[in-house]
Amino acid sequence: MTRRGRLRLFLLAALVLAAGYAVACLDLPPFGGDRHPYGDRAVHAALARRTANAVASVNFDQRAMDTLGEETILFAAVLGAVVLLRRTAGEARTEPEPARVSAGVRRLGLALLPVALLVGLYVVAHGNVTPGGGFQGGVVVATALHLLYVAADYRALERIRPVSRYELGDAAGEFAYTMTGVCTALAGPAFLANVLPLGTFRALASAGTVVLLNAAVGMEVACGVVVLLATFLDQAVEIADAPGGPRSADGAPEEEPT
Amino acid sequence: MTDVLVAVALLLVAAAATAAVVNRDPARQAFVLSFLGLSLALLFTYVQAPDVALSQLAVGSALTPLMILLTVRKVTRGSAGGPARTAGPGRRPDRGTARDRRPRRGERR
Amino acid sequence: MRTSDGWLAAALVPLVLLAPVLWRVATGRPRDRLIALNLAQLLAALALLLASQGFARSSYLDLALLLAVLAPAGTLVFARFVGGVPAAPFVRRIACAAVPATVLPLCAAGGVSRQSVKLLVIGALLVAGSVVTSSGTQESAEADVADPAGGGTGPGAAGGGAEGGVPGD
Amino acid sequence: MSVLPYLVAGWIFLVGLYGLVTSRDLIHAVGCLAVTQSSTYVLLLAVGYRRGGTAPVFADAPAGARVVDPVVQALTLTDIVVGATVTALLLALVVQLRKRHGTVDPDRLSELRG
Repeated sequence: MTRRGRLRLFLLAALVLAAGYAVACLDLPPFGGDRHPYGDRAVHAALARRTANAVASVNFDQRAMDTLGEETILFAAVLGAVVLLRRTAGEARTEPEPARVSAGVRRLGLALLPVALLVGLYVVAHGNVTPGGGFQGGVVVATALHLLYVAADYRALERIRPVSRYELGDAAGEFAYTMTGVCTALAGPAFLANVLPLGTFRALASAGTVVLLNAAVGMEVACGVVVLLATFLDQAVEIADAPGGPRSADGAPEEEPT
Repeated sequence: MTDVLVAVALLLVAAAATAAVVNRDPARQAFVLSFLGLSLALLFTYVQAPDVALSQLAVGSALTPLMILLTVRKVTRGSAGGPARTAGPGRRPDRGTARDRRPRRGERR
Repeated sequence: MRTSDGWLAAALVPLVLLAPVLWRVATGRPRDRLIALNLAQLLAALALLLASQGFARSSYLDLALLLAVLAPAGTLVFARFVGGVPAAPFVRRIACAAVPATVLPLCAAGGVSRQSVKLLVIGALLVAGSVVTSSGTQESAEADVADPAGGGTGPGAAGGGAEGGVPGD
Repeated sequence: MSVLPYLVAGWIFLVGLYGLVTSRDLIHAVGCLAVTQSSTYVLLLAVGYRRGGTAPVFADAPAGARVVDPVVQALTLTDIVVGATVTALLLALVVQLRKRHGTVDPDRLSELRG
C-alpha cells in the first residue's frame, strides 16, 4: 500500500472512530459523577483489611492475581529485551571512554544518589500506607543507580552493577510473588488470599500479605529495570557491530533476506 | 477550582501529545515525551490519583528518555560503537573509523 | 476533604506557565529544549507542592519529593546527548526566586511539623538541582556525545533521518 | 466540562495513531505508541473521578472521606510501569531490525521483504 493510500484509509477509519467515540462519550456517565459501584466496594474491602492505601489494596490484595499477570508481562518483556540485545558472534566489545563531567554535576550526582535511593526505598516501603509501592519505587531505585552513569561515567556504573546479580534479583522477585501465593494457598483459603495478621491501620506493618507482595514487586521492578538499562547501555556504549557494518546481518549471512 | 486545574492540565496534555507526534525526529521527540510525562503526572494529581502520578513521574522523567536516546544513538551510529570512534588513549583506534565506510557497497551488489 | 481554593489558584500559575514552555520544548533547538524541559520540571514541582497544600493532603508531597530527586537525573540524561549542561541563568534565577517564594509560605501555612521539614528538604533539592543543571558547565568533551555535525544541532542532526548514521550511501 | 476529559482521551488516541500510521522511523513510532497508550490512562482516570473526592489513600484522610475510584487507579499505575518495559522491548526489536536490515524506516523494511 502506498503512503498516500494508507493515510487515506487511516483518515477514513479515524473519522468513523471519532464519530462513534463522540457519541459514546455523550452516553458515558458524566465526568466527576457520583456512581462508582466498584470503587465503593474496593474502598470498603481495603478498609476492612486495614490497608490505608486503597490502591495498593486493589493491586496486591483484591486483584493480586491480576498483578501477578502484570508482573509476568514485565518479566517477559525484560527477558525478551535481554535476549534480543545480547551480544552476538562477531560483535566487538569496545571499552567505554571515561567521561569528562564537570565537578559540579559530579558532586550533585554523587550527593543525589543516596537521596534518590532512599526516596525509592521509602516509596516501596510505605506502599501500603501512603501513595507509592513496588512499581513506582522500583523504578526510582533503578533510576537512582543510573545517576552514576549520567553524573559520573559508564565505568563507575559498571563497578556497582554486576548484571547477573540483578538478573537473579529480577527472577527472585517474580519467584517470591508466586511463592507467597502458593504459601497462602497452602495455609489458607485460596491462592494469594490475605492470610497474614492485618496489623494496625495506617502503620507500616499493616495489611497482611500486601507488604510482602509489594516488596516482591519492588525488587522485581528495580532489578528488571536495571537489567533492561544495562542491555541498552551495553548496546549503545560498548558493543560495536560486526565487521562489515550493520547491513550484513551480524555476520550471519543466511538471515539476510535480500 | 479543581475543575479549572483539571481542564487546563487536560489541554496541556492534549497539546503535548500532539507536539510529541508531530516531532518526527526521535531524539527531539524524546524531549516532548518527557514533557508529556510531566503534564500527565500533573493531570493525575489533579484528578486525585497520586499513585498513578508517582508511577508516571518515575517512568517519564528519566527512564523512557534514556532508553529512547540510547536506541537513537545505537541506531543512527550503529556501526561506530560510540566511544571507540575518537581514538581514545590505547583503545583500538582502528575500529569503527574507516570500517563502516568500506565493505558495504560490495555486499549490496 | 476540604480543599482550599486560594492555594489551588496559586497552583494554576505554574500550570499555565507550562504552556509557553511546551512551545519551546516542542520547537526549539535541542539545547533550548533541554533548558525549557528543566524549567518545566521546576514549574511542575512547584505546581505539585501548591496542589498538595490546596488539596490539604500532605501525602501528595511525596510527588514533589520524587520529582525533585529525579528531575536532575532526567536533565543530565538529556545533557549527555546534547553534549553538556547548557547555561541557563534564567532558569537559575527563577529557581532561586520562585522556590523559596513557594516553600516558605507553605511552611508558614502548615506550621512547624514533619511536613515543613519535608518541604524545606524538597525546596533545597529543587534549588540545588536547578542551579547545578543550569550552570552551563561543559561536558561536551566526552567522546560519545560529541556530535559529528557540530554542537549546536545536537542529536537532531544525528537522528535526522532513518539512515542518518550510514555514511557513503 | 463533563465530557472534555473523554474527548481529550479520544484526541490523544487518534493523534497517536496518526503518528503511528505516518511514521517514517520506527523509534518515532514507538514514541507515538507511548502517546497512544497514555490516552487509556486519561480515559480510565476520568471514568474513576468523583467531584469533590480525594485520593483513596487514608494515611492522612479520615476513613469516611469521599474518595475517587481506586480500581481504575490500580489498573493505570501498573500499566504505566509495565508499559515502559514493553516500550523497551519494542526498542530492542528496533535495534535488532536495524542490525539485520540497516534501516528503521518501515516502508523500506517492507520493500526488503519483496
